[in-house]
Amino acid sequence: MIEVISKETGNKEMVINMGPQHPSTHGVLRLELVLDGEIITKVRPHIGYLHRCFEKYAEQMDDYAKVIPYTDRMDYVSAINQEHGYVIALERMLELEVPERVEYIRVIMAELQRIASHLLGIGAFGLDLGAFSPFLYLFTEREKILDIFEKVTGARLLYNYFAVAGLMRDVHPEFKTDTAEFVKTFRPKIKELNDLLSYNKIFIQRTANIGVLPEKVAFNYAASGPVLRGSGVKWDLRKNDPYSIYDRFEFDIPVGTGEVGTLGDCWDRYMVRVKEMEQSLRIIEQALDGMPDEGDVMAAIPKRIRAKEGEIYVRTESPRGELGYYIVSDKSASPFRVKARAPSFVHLSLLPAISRGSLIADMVAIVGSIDIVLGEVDR
Amino acid sequence: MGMLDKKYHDSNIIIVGLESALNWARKNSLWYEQFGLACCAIEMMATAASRYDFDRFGIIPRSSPRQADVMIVAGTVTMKMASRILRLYEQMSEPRYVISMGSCSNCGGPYWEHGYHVLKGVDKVVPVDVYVPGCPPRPEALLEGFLKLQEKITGETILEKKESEQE
Amino acid sequence: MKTPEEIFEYLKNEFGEDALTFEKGDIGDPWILVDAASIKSVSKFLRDDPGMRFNTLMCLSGLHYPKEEELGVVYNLHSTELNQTITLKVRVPIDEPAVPSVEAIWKTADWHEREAYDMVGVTFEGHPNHKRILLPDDWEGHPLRKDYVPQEFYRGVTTRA
Amino acid sequence: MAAILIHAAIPLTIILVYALVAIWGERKIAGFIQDRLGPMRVGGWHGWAQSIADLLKLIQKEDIIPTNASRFLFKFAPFMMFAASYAAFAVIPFSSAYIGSMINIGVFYLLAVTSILTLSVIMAGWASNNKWSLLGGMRSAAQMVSYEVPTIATVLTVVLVAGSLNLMTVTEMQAGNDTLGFLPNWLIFQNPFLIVAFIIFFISILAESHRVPFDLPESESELVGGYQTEYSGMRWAMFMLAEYADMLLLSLLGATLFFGGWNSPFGDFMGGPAWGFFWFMLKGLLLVFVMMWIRWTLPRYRVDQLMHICWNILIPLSFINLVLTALWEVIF
Repeated sequence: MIEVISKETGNKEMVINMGPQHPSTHGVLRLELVLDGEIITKVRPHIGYLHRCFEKYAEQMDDYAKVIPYTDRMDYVSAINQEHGYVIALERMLELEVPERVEYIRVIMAELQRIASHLLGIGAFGLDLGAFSPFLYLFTEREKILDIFEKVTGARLLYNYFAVAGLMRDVHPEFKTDTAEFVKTFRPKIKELNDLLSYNKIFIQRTANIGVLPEKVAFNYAASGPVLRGSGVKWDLRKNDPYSIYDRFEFDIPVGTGEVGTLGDCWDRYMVRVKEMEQSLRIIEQALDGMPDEGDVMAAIPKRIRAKEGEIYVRTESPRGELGYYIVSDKSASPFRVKARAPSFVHLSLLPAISRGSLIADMVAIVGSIDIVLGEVDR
Repeated sequence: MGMLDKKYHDSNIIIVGLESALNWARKNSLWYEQFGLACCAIEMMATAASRYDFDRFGIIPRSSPRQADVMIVAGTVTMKMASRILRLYEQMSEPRYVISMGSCSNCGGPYWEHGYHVLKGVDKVVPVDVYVPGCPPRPEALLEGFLKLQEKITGETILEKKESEQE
Repeated sequence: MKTPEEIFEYLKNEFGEDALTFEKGDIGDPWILVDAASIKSVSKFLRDDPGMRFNTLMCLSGLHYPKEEELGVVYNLHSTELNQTITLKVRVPIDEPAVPSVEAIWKTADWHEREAYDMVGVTFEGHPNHKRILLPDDWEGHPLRKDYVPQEFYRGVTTRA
Repeated sequence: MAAILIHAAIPLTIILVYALVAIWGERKIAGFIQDRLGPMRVGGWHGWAQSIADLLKLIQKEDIIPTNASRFLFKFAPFMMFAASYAAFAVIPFSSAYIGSMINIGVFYLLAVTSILTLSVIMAGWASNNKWSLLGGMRSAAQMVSYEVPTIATVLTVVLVAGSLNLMTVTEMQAGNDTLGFLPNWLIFQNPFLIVAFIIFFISILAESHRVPFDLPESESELVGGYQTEYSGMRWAMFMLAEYADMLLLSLLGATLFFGGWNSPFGDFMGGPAWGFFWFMLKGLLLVFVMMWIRWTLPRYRVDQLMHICWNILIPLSFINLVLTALWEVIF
């Protein structure tokens, strides 16, 4: 057993490894914890256990479009949003027009995916805190979204559905009714979730005042998405830097309020996700109303994309936060460099800053509340 | 396996009965090691969740490798992770089985060509019993993999050595 | 809100012509090429100046330019207060790839810089924990260099199919 | 000698049969709560043979003892844990015709013997030479020692009302059906403070038997497996068995102390020793069912909150309750 003497307290400290195989590290994250009793004095995250060479692959592909399947596999919980970011980056760089109908379908798919991703994130968070049943209820709801996706794209998890300036294929005729049906059945479930888990006394005691992330620290670490909003910052790229057709929809940005504890604690981050699901439903409803019934799903573009020299950084709001693609093109048919700015990567780096002095059980709660996907952290 | 081996080599009825009972127990209580690597882990969770329900077949997760019978390698195995997987396998108690879930752990999958940091097939470090193809495999496919593993266990004998071990 | 050109003019008044160059590709965003030695002071100015207020470092990427035999580091900055965006770029020769670390200015640079070191081999001076991040510590080479050849064995296990 | 063996065999049979049924039952209950089916295949009807298959498999598993473990303690701990809960069954009155040992200090003996559980958990955690196990063992020690206090205080409350430490006597005095004219004479209906006592008692036994929301010693999502992390095969099965036996033991104790033990709820109707056993097990299993229901519904407490609940809420409350009960007894 490795033991060190703490400089501050003089107690003997114990170094313990959490992961890469641990039930609540959400994959293959390894945390090196220095413990004084059960209190954590130091955390060192070690990543790279799922480094799958995405950026190398992006350079090696002989076509810009061939990168799309690999973006899926980055954040496998929200594959659609990853594709969305990448195709938008390419379209903005190449200044391509996207058909109206495509934009609407994309927004609907992306918001459905956001709900699915949050369902998994919230469920896994509950599971980390020992609430097993809510996890399975949420998974059942998620399956309904996957059914819609499966009917449209043919896949359950990794879709490869968006293409540059279009979609791989048109949606099926019942797409609208299926989605509307889902929206109708899902809304009451959010209330049920709040009754079962969000306002559960034990759940609140486990998450309130834990892992508080102040606004200033959040900006310094470039936090984004629900983690930043949990700290009370009204910042959502769909509103602040609109892409696609998000400026046409009416929706609110839910932020943390410190309702049950301190502003920016684990519960706030959790609740932001719950409220975001409602807003996504609103967007889906509006998009279903506005979606044209007829129209092309592919713009007339050359089969093989050849870009000029230049570079661009485009960011979109993925369920986990700001997903940025920094693409550098030379005159060849493949990208010169693609860097994916993954929100999970950034959020994981702020873990040591917010978890010092907490207990092991809190550590689990904090990791769950920032909702990381290791595929995206390691890429 | 000394005396027993010689004495009852010709399919004694008691031994056969005992053997099939033990095989029946082993195949019906496959507890899997609860660890996921990548995308396939999400499908593994979906298989354990309410719609597909692993528990129907008596398959439940255990978080400690000591109590697990089968390791599902669900996802891409990287060079950094390979040694950990080997160690987890070594920590499991016999009899143990390995299901390789998804193309990545079968052969490297989409990361086969330029994946400098991806192990091209988990069978390079641990012996695999069942390969489940797909990227990621559907939950039904994983269940099928388990049924195949059950078939394999049914054919096992405790007294005679496995064909693969006879050399 | 300022455009990149205005930001460049603003910076030029402060740091002079030598350290900064304004560049733009045929397509996409423009960027400011900054002298490696002054990147830290430029960053600090950009963060603290009332007209700039770049409080977040959105992204930091490492690049390899095989033709020029240079390595590059790109900083994508955003100011949430003034809603403006700018890209900085630093280029250093490949045999002496030292860039001052901006970890003290934006904490998020910590991991990004480690990744840039890991992937293309830029070394960051003054970084508190200058180690590989994604790849194991004993890995050979920097994979995102264009001339990278993967090692055949890693700890006795083949990396080939 | 034969009498001793029979006396030993009866509780053992009950425990083993109960454990097989309860483990299967828990999976079915979990399935029901979670909108799924639970075991369906093994043995045909609703997977009734699932636990048998699990047991047979666990017998076949390799028995791993880590190299650096303290071998004797590591091997001994599971058996000691089971022995502790098994021994306590001696004073449980299963029916009017059967009790293992009719000693006059039954309650005292039961509480003393179950304290050994704590020791075996620490032994297992320490001997494994694994940090997670050690943390689990330490948590468990703190938890069980703390929750012993409110348990004992509430049991004392009942003893105060009943006036006997012998569980058989306590049960016998709850016979009949004339509280308020229609309710059975169970102790829980005798006195309002005993309802409070039961609630405290139930919370404490949840903690004593490591059930959610107090399952910190083996909490999967934090400590992997707690003190059980390094155990495999039969030794681990012994832990499981001991845990389920402990659950039953404490539930049966609760049934004896508060719900009339083997007394029928309908007075003499469906009375007699055989029905007595039926009623007793039914009451005990109902409490076990509630424990399972709670397990699949609630999240888990944190270790300091657990201690807070015990020392700042349950212990003062249970002692105040004890005093108030004493006053009630004096006045009425």
